Amino acid sequence: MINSISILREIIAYVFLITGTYFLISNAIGMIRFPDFYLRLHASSKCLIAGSISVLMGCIVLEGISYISLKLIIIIIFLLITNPVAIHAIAHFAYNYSIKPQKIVKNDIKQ
Amino acid sequence: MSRVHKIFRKFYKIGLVLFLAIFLLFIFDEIQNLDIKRYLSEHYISEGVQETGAINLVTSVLYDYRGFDTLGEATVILTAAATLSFMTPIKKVKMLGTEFTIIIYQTIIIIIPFLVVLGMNLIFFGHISPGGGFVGGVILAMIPILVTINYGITFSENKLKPNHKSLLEGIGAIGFILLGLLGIFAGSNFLASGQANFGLGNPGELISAGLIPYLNLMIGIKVGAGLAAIFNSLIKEG
Amino acid sequence: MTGGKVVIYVILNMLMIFLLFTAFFAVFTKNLLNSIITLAIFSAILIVIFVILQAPDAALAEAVIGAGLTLTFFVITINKTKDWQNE
Amino acid sequence: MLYLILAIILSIIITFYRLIKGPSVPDRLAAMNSIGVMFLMILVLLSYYFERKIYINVALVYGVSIFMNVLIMVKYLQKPEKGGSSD
Repeated sequence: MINSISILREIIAYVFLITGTYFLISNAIGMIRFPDFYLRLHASSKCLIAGSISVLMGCIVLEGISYISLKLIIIIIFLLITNPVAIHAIAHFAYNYSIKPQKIVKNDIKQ
Repeated sequence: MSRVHKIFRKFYKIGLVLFLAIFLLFIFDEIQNLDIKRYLSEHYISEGVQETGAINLVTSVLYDYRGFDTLGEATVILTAAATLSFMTPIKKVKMLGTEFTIIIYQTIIIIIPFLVVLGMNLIFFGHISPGGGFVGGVILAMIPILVTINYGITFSENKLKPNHKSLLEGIGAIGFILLGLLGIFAGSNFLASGQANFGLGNPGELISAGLIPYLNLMIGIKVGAGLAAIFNSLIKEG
Repeated sequence: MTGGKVVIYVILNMLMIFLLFTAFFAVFTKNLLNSIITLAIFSAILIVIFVILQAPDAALAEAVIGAGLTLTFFVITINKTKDWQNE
Repeated sequence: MLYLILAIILSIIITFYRLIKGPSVPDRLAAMNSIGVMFLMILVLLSYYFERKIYINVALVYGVSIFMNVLIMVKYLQKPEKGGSSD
């Protein structure tokens, strides 16, 4: 009974870890293949957050309830707060750097 | 002649780099194969925990066995901060940079308590887990840097006055030396915490290891205030 | 050597070669900004190498000094130079 | 666990191509941000491989360092003639 529960926990953890690694590799491929700067930033933001949080969730499932998983939860919250803000700052910087998208549908930032 | 000269110069650089690489390879290979016994490091590894009471051996070497070297490092930062504070001009110089949006302003307010807790954790658990006074002090010094690049130098100097930073740095430096003098009063050497019978406690608890946690706290205060003062005067200097 | 040892040996050597590439790019590029941005990755690789060699104290010091404060001072200094302001 | 680290290092090397080739500075900044977060994942996975859970402190500190790096580079690497603000 206990053995089957531990095997189930390892299976769930490795599913999370492999999903996270897949997202990180897709981030890398997106950074190379997309033609425009803002498209690359789009790949970089979404896949990065999904991959990192999935890897950390896998580690939490592997660990169980302890102080180490509390530290991992703190890392998750920190990444959830700061990483979108960093991507937003880079996008604003690029707009001021006079890099325009290929097709502008609607321009929200007018200087 | 000129072509030969150019080719010679190109090969001269490559040959110099290759010669240096082979020379260093021989030297390091010689060092690795020396057949000497390392008495000192074996003593630190085998008896460091009983003698100093700190689980982290790097901390026990830094603050107990080689405490005098740490005092020298602290003096270097004190000298740098004092020199840069003298060089600060009165008038401000315009620096070029983008303006941040309100999203980043609000994020910094959320981040600052996290930074305080992380830095204090690294300082107070310096003798149990990796970390120590230096790393925790730099984490604490990141708070004035983030406030300065977001809200401007005037707001930052209004909140944390430069005189207070200098006072904190002085408290850290003087406190380190006074804690070192406690060793002499207890009948041992300068900066001795393990040999002077201060009560080592159980290794692994928060209050243990004699004087090492207090020395960590002093180094943390000093490095944090000193680096904040250096950044402040660097960004105002023209 | 068992299986795990070989793989971690391969990872360590890959990181060392990667470190050499970043150092060459940081030295020989023309633009100063590219040099600074590459220096951040240089120190990130050094942190992973220190953790593989089981030295977490050196890794913490490198993470704080090399990847945090030194780059800050470099960026401010480059912003203050004459070349950058007259360009 | 180690093969996952190898896969992440492969993705880092692919992203490093964008950092070398990238036509402008914001491209390189985005590449730097993603490489930093990937190295943070490697640090967490390495602490599980060595079974020394205390190495997670390095990941905590390095996460703070990445964020401060990106903010400072975004603030002070602006081209001068595009009308920056003072301080």
